Amino acid sequence: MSKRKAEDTSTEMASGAEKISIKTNFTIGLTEPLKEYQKLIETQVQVDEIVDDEIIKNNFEGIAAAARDVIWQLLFAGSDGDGGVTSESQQKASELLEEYKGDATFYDPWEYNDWITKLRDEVLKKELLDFWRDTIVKKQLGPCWSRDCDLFDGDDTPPLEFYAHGGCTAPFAASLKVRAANNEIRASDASDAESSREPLDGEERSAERSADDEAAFTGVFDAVITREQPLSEYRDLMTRFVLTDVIVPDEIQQASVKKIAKAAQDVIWQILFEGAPSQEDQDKAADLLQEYKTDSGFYGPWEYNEWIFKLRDEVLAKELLDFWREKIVKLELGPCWSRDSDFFENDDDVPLEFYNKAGCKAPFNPPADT
Amino acid sequence: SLVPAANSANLTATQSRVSQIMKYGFPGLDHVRSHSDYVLSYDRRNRIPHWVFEHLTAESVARNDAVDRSKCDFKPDESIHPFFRSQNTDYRKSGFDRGHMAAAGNHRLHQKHCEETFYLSNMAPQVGQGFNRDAWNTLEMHVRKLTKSYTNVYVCTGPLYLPHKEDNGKMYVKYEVIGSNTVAVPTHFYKVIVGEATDHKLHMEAYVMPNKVISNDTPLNVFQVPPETIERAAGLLFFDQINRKHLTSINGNIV
Amino acid sequence: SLVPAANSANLTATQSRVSQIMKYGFPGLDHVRSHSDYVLSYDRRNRIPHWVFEHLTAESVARNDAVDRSKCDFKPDESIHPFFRSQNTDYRKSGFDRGHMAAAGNHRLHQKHCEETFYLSNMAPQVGQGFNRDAWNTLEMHVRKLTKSYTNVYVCTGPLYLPHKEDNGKMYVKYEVIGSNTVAVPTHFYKVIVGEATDHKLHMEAYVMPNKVISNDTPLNVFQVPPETIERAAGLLFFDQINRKHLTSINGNIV
Ligand SMILES: [Mg+2]
Ligand SMILES: [Mg+2]
Repeated sequence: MSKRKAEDTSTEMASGAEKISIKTNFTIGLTEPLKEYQKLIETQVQVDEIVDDEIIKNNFEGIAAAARDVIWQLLFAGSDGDGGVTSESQQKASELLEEYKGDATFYDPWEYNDWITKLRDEVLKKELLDFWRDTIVKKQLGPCWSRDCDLFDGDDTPPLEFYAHGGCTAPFAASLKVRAANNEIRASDASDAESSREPLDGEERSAERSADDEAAFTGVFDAVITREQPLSEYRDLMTRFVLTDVIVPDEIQQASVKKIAKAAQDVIWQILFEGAPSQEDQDKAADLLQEYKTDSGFYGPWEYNEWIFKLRDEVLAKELLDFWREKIVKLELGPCWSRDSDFFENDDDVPLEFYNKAGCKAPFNPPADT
Repeated sequence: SLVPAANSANLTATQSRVSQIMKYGFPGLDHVRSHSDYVLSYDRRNRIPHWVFEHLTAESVARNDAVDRSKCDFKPDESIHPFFRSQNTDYRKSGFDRGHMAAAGNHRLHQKHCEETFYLSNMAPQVGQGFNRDAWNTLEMHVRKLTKSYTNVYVCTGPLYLPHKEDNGKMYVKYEVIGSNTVAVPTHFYKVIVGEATDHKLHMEAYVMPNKVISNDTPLNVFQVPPETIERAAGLLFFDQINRKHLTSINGNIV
Repeated sequence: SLVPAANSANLTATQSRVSQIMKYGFPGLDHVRSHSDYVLSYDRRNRIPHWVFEHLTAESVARNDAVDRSKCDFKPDESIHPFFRSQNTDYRKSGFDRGHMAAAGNHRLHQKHCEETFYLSNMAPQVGQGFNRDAWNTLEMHVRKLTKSYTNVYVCTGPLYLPHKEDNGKMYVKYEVIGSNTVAVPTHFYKVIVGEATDHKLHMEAYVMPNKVISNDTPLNVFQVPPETIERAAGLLFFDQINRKHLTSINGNIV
């Protein structure tokens, strides 16, 4: 078992809870009820320091009770004595009711749902029909249900009856009918589809496999690179037989890479050592050598690392000193090491010695730690 | 009978109920939690489930007035280590619903069954209007309706984080995280369903829906996908104990 | 079983070697794979590890010419289901290295130890120049060097997917995925290390590095973070069997 459970719970208990006193008596005045309500919610419910659900709920209940009180006063207190509610009071009640319902959907819809029916009955009894139509019905301030709140499921009963008063109907009644109708259509669609659809043919892809993909898959192809355009021919071979989208077993792919690498080695050797290479020849050879080195960094650097020594020795024997300095040394075409390939780590051998020929040295610094 | 008898023995996660729910195999084994009527695997990094598994029958989804929804309340799951536990405060003001993975409406046999679907460990942030309360709900109702055609309905539900291609041609996964516990908002949700008919034949359906507003006139079958697509994306294997060759149909197509 | 049957001592994952490596607890239990000299938990959704665990001693990291690196080759891990297995083709032309989580240089006692670090299940895409081949490598060398101060060094390594804030004020997790198997490119990598001194006192270090080019003159301690930060982000608990009060130091500070 974890040795750390005890510590974790103890730190959790210390989380801000005791810093905020538990208040249940909140009041909201008649002057700016919405503002006061919002301020209370901000400081007593939505403040980041309060994380305990019990405290949050308790505070919300207190503020909600104050909101219900003030809405009731705004709507009904004036009407028996000095005749009628002002439209200003109705406006204030409407704004606060809407805000309160929004919060109730997250924190606690049950109290709201209980109370809103009482409010409705009183509104209808007092014949505040404008408030009924323009606020409660139009803004859908009846009981919370699945359209308002994540506590409910869509197959809970929609509160249609609540709105069916004073000549009104629920604003969502029409869309419910459309949805119900759609569901019927969907059901019949689904059964049609059952008979009409053909099973997918998984073999299609293999039938269409091109000759190149086939060759890539089997590894059977000729790797030819000529002196004319060695780099583009090399790339063409890699693209067709290695960089294919066909899933090729790793052994076959490795053999294909080796075959193409051998062709690259051969043509580089030819260009450099069969006759005196022109500057253009040397550029071509270096371009291909660089690309071949990069690829070997990914597919496996070992052959390259062996062969490049032979190439170096021959280059020096033939006194191709420009090629040695400007290409091999400057472009770091010596053996792959951790700077070139993810096969290595920094504390593996660093090929410094390779470059110590004909007055050159490695164009990079060894890692600080070796 | 496949339906548990209504007594206290069934009110905790009994071994036998778990084997019943998980009859056709576990999609994965990361932090599995058994409740009295559903089984869940929790993703501690994303603070939402990997998957939840349910077994539905006509009886378990039938309306039951003995279950009082007002006693059900979203609550943090104390069985999850506090580092990885989502809280109600993560969701407040986030603009997302606390979306049930195991739907409350699928667990109506007992008060406790229903209440246990309200653990926040069973939730994932879902777009409310237009998704959780609409298209996704329609899919949940469709699953419940399957209990009319099948004796047993098994359903696995969970989130997906699907990649998209950007202008530079590269693929990226991107999703929002909410609250101080950085609860992941999945890009999509899936359901993989198996219905067991009276003749014991098995029928599979698989759906993926984007976590966004979906027009109400979109038919459900638009969201059907081959189950393998979900498996690859989710890193899970569904109904592993069923040889796919023994399925009579997948998404309504005879196989 | 977590542990494959052992034939020759040390060369396969023996029960006793696994208990030695995992002495201070498993960070998580999702798809755990034991190799002869390291233990790994695989994230099937992201096709890279959740974590790898290693136990290093001065002997296991010493130069050993009997180990032939040229026989080590990156290879797909056949023990992973093909749906979730990364391939060499996922990495090629991606611009990312196949970055070892359990470093090859930490496993020099036997040829097989080294070869087993080349399973692609032990890799995650890492920026090559400037990260895998530089700053990250410096950190790996630092860990090996700790075997000079401590009798036993335990190290847990893995990826992170850290959120960032965007202009709209919301937090998002975003990461690239490469190849046809959509291998995740983590935004960061972590290492949590415990050194066991000769006096049996325990010292912890914890590092997080962004998966991007890091200037070579950045000192290592810039990347030190409280271990809890990594635990929350990764959804894991490291060295769970050590009461944090029994640690003598964390990141060099006496606790
Ligand atoms: Mg829902
Ligand atoms: Mg590396």
